[in-house]
Amino acid sequence: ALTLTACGSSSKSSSASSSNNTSSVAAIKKRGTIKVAVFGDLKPYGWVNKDGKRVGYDVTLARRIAKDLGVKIKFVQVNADSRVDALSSNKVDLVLANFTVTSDRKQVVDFANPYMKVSVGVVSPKNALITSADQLKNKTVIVSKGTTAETYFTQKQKSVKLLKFDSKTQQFNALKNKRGVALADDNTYLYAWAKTHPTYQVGIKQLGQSSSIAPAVKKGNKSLLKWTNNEINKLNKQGFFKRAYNSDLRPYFSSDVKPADVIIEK
Amino acid sequence: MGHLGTNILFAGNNFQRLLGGLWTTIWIALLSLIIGLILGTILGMLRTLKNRPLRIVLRLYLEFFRIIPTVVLLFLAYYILPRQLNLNLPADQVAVLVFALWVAAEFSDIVRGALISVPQHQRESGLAIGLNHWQLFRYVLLPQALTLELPATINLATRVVKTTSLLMLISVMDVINIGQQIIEANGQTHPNGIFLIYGVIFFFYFIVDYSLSLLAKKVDIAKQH
Amino acid sequence: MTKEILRIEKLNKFYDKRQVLFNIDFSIKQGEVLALLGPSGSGKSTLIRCLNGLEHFSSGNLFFAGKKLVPTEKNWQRLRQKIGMVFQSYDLFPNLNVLDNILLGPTKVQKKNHDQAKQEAISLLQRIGLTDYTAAYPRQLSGGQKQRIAIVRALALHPELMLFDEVTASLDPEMVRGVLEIIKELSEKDNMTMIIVTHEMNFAEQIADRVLFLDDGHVLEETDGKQFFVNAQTKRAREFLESMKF
Amino acid sequence: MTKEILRIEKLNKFYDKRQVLFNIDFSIKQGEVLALLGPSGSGKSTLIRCLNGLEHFSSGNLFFAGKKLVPTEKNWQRLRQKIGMVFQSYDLFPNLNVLDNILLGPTKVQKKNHDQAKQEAISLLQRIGLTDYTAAYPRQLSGGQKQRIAIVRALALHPELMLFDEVTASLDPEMVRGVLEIIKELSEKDNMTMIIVTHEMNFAEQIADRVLFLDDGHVLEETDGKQFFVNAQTKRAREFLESMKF
Amino acid sequence: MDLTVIQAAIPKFVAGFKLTLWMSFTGILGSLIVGLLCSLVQYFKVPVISKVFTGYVELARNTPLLIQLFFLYYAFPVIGWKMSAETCGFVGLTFLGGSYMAEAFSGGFAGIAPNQIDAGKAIGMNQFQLARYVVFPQGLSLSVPALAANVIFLIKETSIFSVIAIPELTNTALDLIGIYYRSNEYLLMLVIAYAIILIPLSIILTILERRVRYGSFGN
Ligand SMILES: Nc1ncnc2c1ncn2[C@@H]1O[C@H](COP(=O)(O)OP(=O)(O)OP(=O)(O)O)[C@@H](O)[C@H]1O
Ligand SMILES: Nc1ncnc2c1ncn2[C@@H]1O[C@H](COP(=O)(O)OP(=O)(O)OP(=O)(O)O)[C@@H](O)[C@H]1O
Ligand SMILES: [Mg+2]
Ligand SMILES: [Mg+2]
Repeated sequence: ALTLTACGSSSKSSSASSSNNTSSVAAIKKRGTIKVAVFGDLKPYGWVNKDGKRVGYDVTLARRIAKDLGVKIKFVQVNADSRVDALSSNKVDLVLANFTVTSDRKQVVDFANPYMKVSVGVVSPKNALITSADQLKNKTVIVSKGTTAETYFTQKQKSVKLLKFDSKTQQFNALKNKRGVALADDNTYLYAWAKTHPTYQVGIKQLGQSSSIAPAVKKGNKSLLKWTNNEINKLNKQGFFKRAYNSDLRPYFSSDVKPADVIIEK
Repeated sequence: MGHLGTNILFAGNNFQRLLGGLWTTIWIALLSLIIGLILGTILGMLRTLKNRPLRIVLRLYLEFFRIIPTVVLLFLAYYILPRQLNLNLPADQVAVLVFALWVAAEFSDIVRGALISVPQHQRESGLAIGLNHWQLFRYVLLPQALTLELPATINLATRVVKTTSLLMLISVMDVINIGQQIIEANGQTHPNGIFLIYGVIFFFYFIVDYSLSLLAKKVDIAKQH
Repeated sequence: MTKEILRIEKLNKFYDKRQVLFNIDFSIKQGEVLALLGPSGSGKSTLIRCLNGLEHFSSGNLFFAGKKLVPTEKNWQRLRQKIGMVFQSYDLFPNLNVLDNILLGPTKVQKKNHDQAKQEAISLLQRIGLTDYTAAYPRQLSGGQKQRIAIVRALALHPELMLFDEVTASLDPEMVRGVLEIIKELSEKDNMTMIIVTHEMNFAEQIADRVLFLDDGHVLEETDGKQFFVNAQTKRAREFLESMKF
Repeated sequence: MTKEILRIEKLNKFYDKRQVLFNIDFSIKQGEVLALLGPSGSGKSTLIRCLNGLEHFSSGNLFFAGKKLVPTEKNWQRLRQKIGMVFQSYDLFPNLNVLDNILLGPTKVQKKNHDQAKQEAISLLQRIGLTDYTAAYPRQLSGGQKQRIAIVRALALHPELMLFDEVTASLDPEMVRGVLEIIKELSEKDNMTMIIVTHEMNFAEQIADRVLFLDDGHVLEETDGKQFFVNAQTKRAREFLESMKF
Repeated sequence: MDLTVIQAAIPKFVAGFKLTLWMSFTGILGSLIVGLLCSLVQYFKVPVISKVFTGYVELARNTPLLIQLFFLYYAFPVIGWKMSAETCGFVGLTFLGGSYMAEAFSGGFAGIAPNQIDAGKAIGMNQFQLARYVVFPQGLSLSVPALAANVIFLIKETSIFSVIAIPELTNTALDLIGIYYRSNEYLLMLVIAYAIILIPLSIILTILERRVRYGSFGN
C-alpha cells in the first residue's frame, strides 16, 4: 500500500501539465517513436493476422499518424478496461482502440475529433435471436470490461446479468460456449464477427444513443490533441477513412452495412 | 487429429510466434530470478542480524509480497508506479521488477531459514578458530546454506515460470497472449484450434517446469546421501 | 614457578534469570591438564564455553597470560586464536575438504602464507595418521577421524591452551581410544596446556594433573588428579564416581 | 533340558549386492541371556532386526518355540507380539502420553480389555519407579526415563523373548545405570529370555550367559559368558575387548 | 484519493470478498480431500492408481492455473464438456491445490522418523494399525507448515479467476476501474481486502504451526 498513500484522484494527479508532458508532439518527435494503444484481438479494427502482423482499421490509422508525424510506431496491446490507465500512466501517447466517446471518459482523457460512428449492439444465435432489449431481462449477457456496452447495462438495464471478460477473445469464446444468451458490444465489430459466424446475427443494431469513436490522449495533452484534430480533419478531406474502410472493413462486413453506418465524413 | 486443427499450429509462422512468446516468458523469468536471487541472498543475510528495526522492515517487505496476489502487484506496478513515483517502465520491465522483488522476498525467507538451520555448532566452531562475523558468513554459513536451499530455490523457479502466465494481463506479448491472437485470427477456419493452441501452451509450461522439478528432486536426493 | 596461562576470578553466569555458574575461581599453569568433571547439567560445558567467549559470562574476570581481558567481541576473536577448542559434535565444515578445514584458520584468520601453512597441516595430518584423507570431505570420514582432524584444525593455529568438551561422547566405542590417545600424546610429548571435560573416567584418571568437580554450577572440590579418583574429598563426588562404573 | 525359544539356521543377509551376514547359526533357550558383541558395522543390529522381521533376511530359517516361521508379513506381525524389542533411539510415540504408549500394543494390537491392561501398565510403571509420569508426554522425560518406559511398553505385551539393541548408547552416562539395572532385574527376577547388543562390557560381563562375537558379518566365536571376558578364544575378540577399555 | 468513491464501491467489494472467501474455502477443502487421498494411495503404493496419481500431481503442479482455467472454461466446451464459471473455478483450484496438498501430506508422511515405524512394527502392529496410530497422527502434524503455506497460496490464486469472469475481488476491482477509471482507490481497496483475509489467517496459521512444531500433542 506504500504507493497509494499520498495520491489524489487519478485524473487530477496525472494530468499532463505542459511543462513535463512526455507525450507532447515535440517530445514524441524527439523520441522518434509514438506509442499507440490498440486492441490485439478485435477483428477487423485492431488484430493480429495469421502472419503475426498487426492490421485493422485502427491500426491503419495509427500507422498513418506515425507517418505524418515522421516517427516510428510502437504498438501497445491493451484490453478495453486498461485504455484509460494506459494513458494516465504514460504507457502510451495515443489510444486508437475503438475508444467510444462518453461523458464519463471525457473527465479522464481528452478525445480528439471522432473518426467513426458506433452504438451498442447485441449479437445472439440465430436460433434464439434477441431482437429487443426486453428479451434480456434477467438473462445473462456477455460483455467486455470497460466497454460502453458494460456501462449501458450497468446504468440503464440493471435487471440484466452481466458476465464480464478481459479480452475480446474471451468474450466471443464465452458466447460460442453459450455462457450467455447474447453478447453486447459496439455494433461495428458485431457486424464483422457475425459475418464470419453465420449462425449468429446482430439482432439489436442499436441500443441507447449512437455515439462516436475518437482518438484519445492523456488529459491535458493539448499539444498532441491539437495536432490529432488537425490530422483527422486533413485525412477526412483526403478521403483516407473511405479508403481505409474499403480495405480494412468492407471485406469483413456483410452487405447490409453501409459505409455511412460506420465512418464519419464531413 | 485433423478435426482438432493440427494445421493451425503450423499455418503461417504460428509455431515460431508461439516459440517467440515462450522465449519472452523465459527471459523474463530468468532475469527476474537472477536479480531476485541476488537481492534475496543479501536480504536473507540481513534478516539474520540482530538489528531489530531492520528485521521488522524486511519482515514487512516479505509479508507484503507474500500476501498480495501477484496479479495485483503487477497492476500496482504497471499503473500506479508511473503516477506516484514517476517511474515509467515498459511492461516487460515492470514484470521483471515485480517478479524480482517478489522472488527476493520469498528467497530472503529461504536464505534466512537455511542460515539459521546451519547447526549451531558450525557457527561456534567457526568462531572458535577466530573467524570474524563476515568470515563466518563467507566461508562457513553461506556455502552450507546454499546447498541446503537448492531444492527450495528450484521450486521457487518453477513458481516464477508458472506465474509468468499472468503477464498477458499487463500487455506483455507472452506465449499466452500470442496464443490468443492465433486463436482469434484463425477462429472461423479452425473452430477447435482453441483446444490445440491451449494444449500446446500447457505442454510448453509443463516441459519447462517439470524439468525443473525433476532437477529439484535429484538435488534433494543427492543431498540426502 | 611455571607461567600461569589462564585465570578465572569470581565468574558468574546467568541464563535469563537462572544462575548456572556461581563464583567460579581457578587457574591453570603452562603444561598442566585440568579435568572438569561433574554430573550432567552441572555447568561443565557452560564454563568451558565461557573461557573462549562462546558464552558471555555475567560477571567476573578472565586473565590470559597474566593480562586481564576486556571482553569486547574484537578481543575475544583475537584470544580465540590462542585458545583451541574441540566439541562433542563433529564440527568440521562439511563444505570444505580436510585440508581446507585445517587451513581456514591459519590462512584467513592469521593470514599466514598458504604454502607454509599447508606444509604444516600435512605434517600434523601425518602425526595422526590421516595424510591419505587430505582431499576427502568430512562426510567420507568416520566419527573418530573427524574428531582427530578437528583437533588438528585447532592445533594449526598454535594455541597456547586447548579446550576439549566431551570430544568422544558421540563416538563409536572403538573409535574413542584413538582420539584419547592423541590428546594424551599432546600432553605428554608437546606439554600442551589443556582443560578437558570428559565422561571417560579411566582416561581422566590417567591424564588429569588436577580435577575441578562441578555440581549445580558450584565448584565442589578442586583436587589433585591422582587423589580425586582414589579418595575424593566430597561425598557428592564419590557418589558421582560410583555411578559412572557399572 | 529347558525349552528352546528361538533358533536361527544359516541366515544370510544382503543389502543390494553386499552381503552383511554370513550363514549365522545360533539358538537361545528359555531364561538365557545372550550378548551379541562385535565392532561397529559387524552386523549386530542387522542380525537382531532380522530376528523380528524388521529386516528381511535373504536366506535361512527361523524357528520360534520349535516351529518354523513362514516369513509372511502376517506371520511376522503375529510373532512380533511375542518378541519385545527396544532400540537405541528413544522410540516412544511423541503424540501419545506415557500410559497410551504402553497401552497401544495390548489394547489395539492384542485387543485386551482396557481397564485390565491399564492396571497392569501401572504396576509395571511402579516397578521402574515412574508412576508419577503416567500422563506425561515423551518430550517431558529424560533419555533414561524414556528408555525405561520403552522397556515397559515392550513388556506389556508379555513377550517370551526381549531384544535390546544398544539401549544405553544415546544416554547420558549417569542415566545408563538405571536402565541397565532394570534389564538385569528382568533377567534375574523374571528369568526373561534376552538377546542384548551392548557396548557396556562390564554390564555384558555381569549378565551374559553366552556371548556371540560377530565380526564382518561372521560369527567368530560363541563362548560361555564368564569365559569370554577372561579368555576369549579368538585374537580378534581379545583385541576388541582391549580397545573397549581405556 | 476520494472517499466517496471508496464508499460507493464498498458493497461491490463486499460481494467480491464473500465470493473470494467462498471459492477459496471450497477449493481448499477440495484440495485437502484430493491431496489426502493421493498421498495415502502413494504412501501405501497402491498398484497402478498410485502411478496415475503421481502423473496427476506432476501435471497439475507444473502448469499455471491460468492455463488450466482456460482449458476448463474455454476449451472443454468445444469438445462438449461445459461447466459454469464457478464450477470451473472450483475444479481448477482443486486440481491445482490437490497436487500441492498431496505433496505436503506426502512430505509429512515421509518425514516420520524410521525408528517410529520400527517401534510400531516391534509391538506387532499391522499395516493399517501403523497407518492409523503412527503414520497418520505424526505425518499430519509434520505436514502442517506446508499445508498452511498452500492455504495462503491457493487463496491468492483465486485472483486469477477474473479471466473466467468470476466476480471475485480482483475481478471486481478491475471491472470498477474499467467503468469509473479510479485505479488508485480501487487498487487500494483491493490490497486492503486481501490483507483483511490473509493477515489474520497467516497469523493463525503461524500460531498453529508453532504449536505443532513444539509438539504440544494432546494438550
Ligand atoms: N542456552 C541455554 N539456555 C538456558 N539454559 C541453559 C542453556 N544451556 C545450558 N543451560 C542450562 O545450564 C545448566 C548447565 O548446562 P551445561 O550444558 O553447562 O551442563 P554440562 O555440565 O555440560 O552437562 P552435560 O554433561 O550434559 O554436557 C543446565 O541446567 C542447562 O539446562
Ligand atoms: N539399510 C542399509 N543399507 C545398506 N547397508 C546397510 C544398511 N544398514 C546397515 N548396513 C551395513 O550393514 C553392515 C552392518 O551394519 P549394522 O548396523 O548391523 O552394524 P552394527 O554391528 O549394529 O554396528 P554398530 O555397532 O555401529 O551399531 C554395515 O556395514 C552397514 O554399513
Ligand atoms: Mg556439556
Ligand atoms: Mg547397531
